[in-house]
Amino acid sequence: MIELTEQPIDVGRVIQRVCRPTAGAVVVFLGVVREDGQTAKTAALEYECYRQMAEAELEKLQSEAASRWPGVSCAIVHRLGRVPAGETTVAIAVSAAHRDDAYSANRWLIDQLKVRVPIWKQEHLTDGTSRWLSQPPEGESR
Amino acid sequence: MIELTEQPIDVGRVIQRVCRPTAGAVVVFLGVVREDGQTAKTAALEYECYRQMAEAELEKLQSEAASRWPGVSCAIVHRLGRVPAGETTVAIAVSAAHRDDAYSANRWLIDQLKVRVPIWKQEHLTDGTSRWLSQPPEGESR
Amino acid sequence: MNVRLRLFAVMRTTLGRSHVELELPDGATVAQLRSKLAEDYPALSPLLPTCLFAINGNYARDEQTIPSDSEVACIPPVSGG
Amino acid sequence: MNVRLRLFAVMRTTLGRSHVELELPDGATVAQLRSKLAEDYPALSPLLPTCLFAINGNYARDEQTIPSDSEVACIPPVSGG
Repeated sequence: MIELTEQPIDVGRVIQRVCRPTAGAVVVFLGVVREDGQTAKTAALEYECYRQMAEAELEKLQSEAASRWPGVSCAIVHRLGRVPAGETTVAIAVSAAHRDDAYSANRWLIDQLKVRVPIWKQEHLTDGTSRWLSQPPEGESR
Repeated sequence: MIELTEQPIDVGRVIQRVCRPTAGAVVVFLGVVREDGQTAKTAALEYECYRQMAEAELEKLQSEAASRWPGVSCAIVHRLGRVPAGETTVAIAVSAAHRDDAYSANRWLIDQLKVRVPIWKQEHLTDGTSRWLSQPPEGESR
Repeated sequence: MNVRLRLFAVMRTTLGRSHVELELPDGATVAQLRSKLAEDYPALSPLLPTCLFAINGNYARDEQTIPSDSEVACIPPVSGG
Repeated sequence: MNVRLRLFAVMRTTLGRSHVELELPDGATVAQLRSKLAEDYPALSPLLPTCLFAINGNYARDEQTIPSDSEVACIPPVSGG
């Protein structure tokens, strides 16, 4: 399951999509809009994407994860448009027989998403200003 | 939030408990009853615990996680009694400013839970037999 | 002293009881408790090497002494999660 | 050939347009497209060193040639998640 949506993300539904009789472990990652801009507080993030390419890259991530960790199932839903502080921007659910694979594949998917998938966010601050964000240096990343 | 419950686990509620304005990342682990016993299929797992001590050990895990990864919040809910195949046995949610801490603390919590917290499971197979499980060797673990 | 030992999981079902009473010298250690348990309940003996013990809800080492009136529990290998 | 280049995010808002048309020699490479874009739209020039380009939805290297009638996009540093 790959989805780019303007609607709030239903995390329960994302988890449901990776349920399998063989799954003993599910790991879920949620990105959430934090309230801490550098100067003023963050009011919202606004996401735009190059839709066909973003969908294709997400499909590639899903297949690559399935080859690297045989037996895992994954679901990735990314929010688009304006996302207010406190709401979920991305949900990645991975199920596997054992937890090692579920954690590893989940972490790999969000790391790859953040460097490969053509999605961009603009930060809107409570003081009315806005700026485009690019990925912060390693270790600073959300 | 620490909870030992005979009722099905409401994952949305567990996630809700770690939401903070400073949280940019939430990682959730779910343990699920797999259908693959060694000979027959698993019909259910049945959990028992030494309740006062299990609660105390879970509280310790929560405090230790908060010292090792300052700023993380965590919630741990473990199911007790008979849990049918496909249902969730344990849910651990961890929120943090950044994803590194959320993944690390989450993984640490489930690993510690599985070796320290006095909870035991008995596997009931579809052929009517039962056996007590202990933790499988490293690498085999769910 | 008389110690009331709580049993769980495989220890409980092996004996069909959720606790046993053991008569130990005052100031006995966990190691002495372990030996006495094996002696009084031979059915538990093969399971004991992998068991831990807890005193008042905290894991206790073999050399630790058992205060009178404490809650003592036998903890077979845990399998939560 | 005429190339219609899609712009996103900071590139789009800097220029106030979601695409530009560029006139390039047939068989031009991504590197040539990059130079031409900087030349025609100096406002984008400081942003270009960190941009990638995609041809028909796949990331393309600088030496790759651009087939005519392909969909070409400028991809500034992504920030999804």
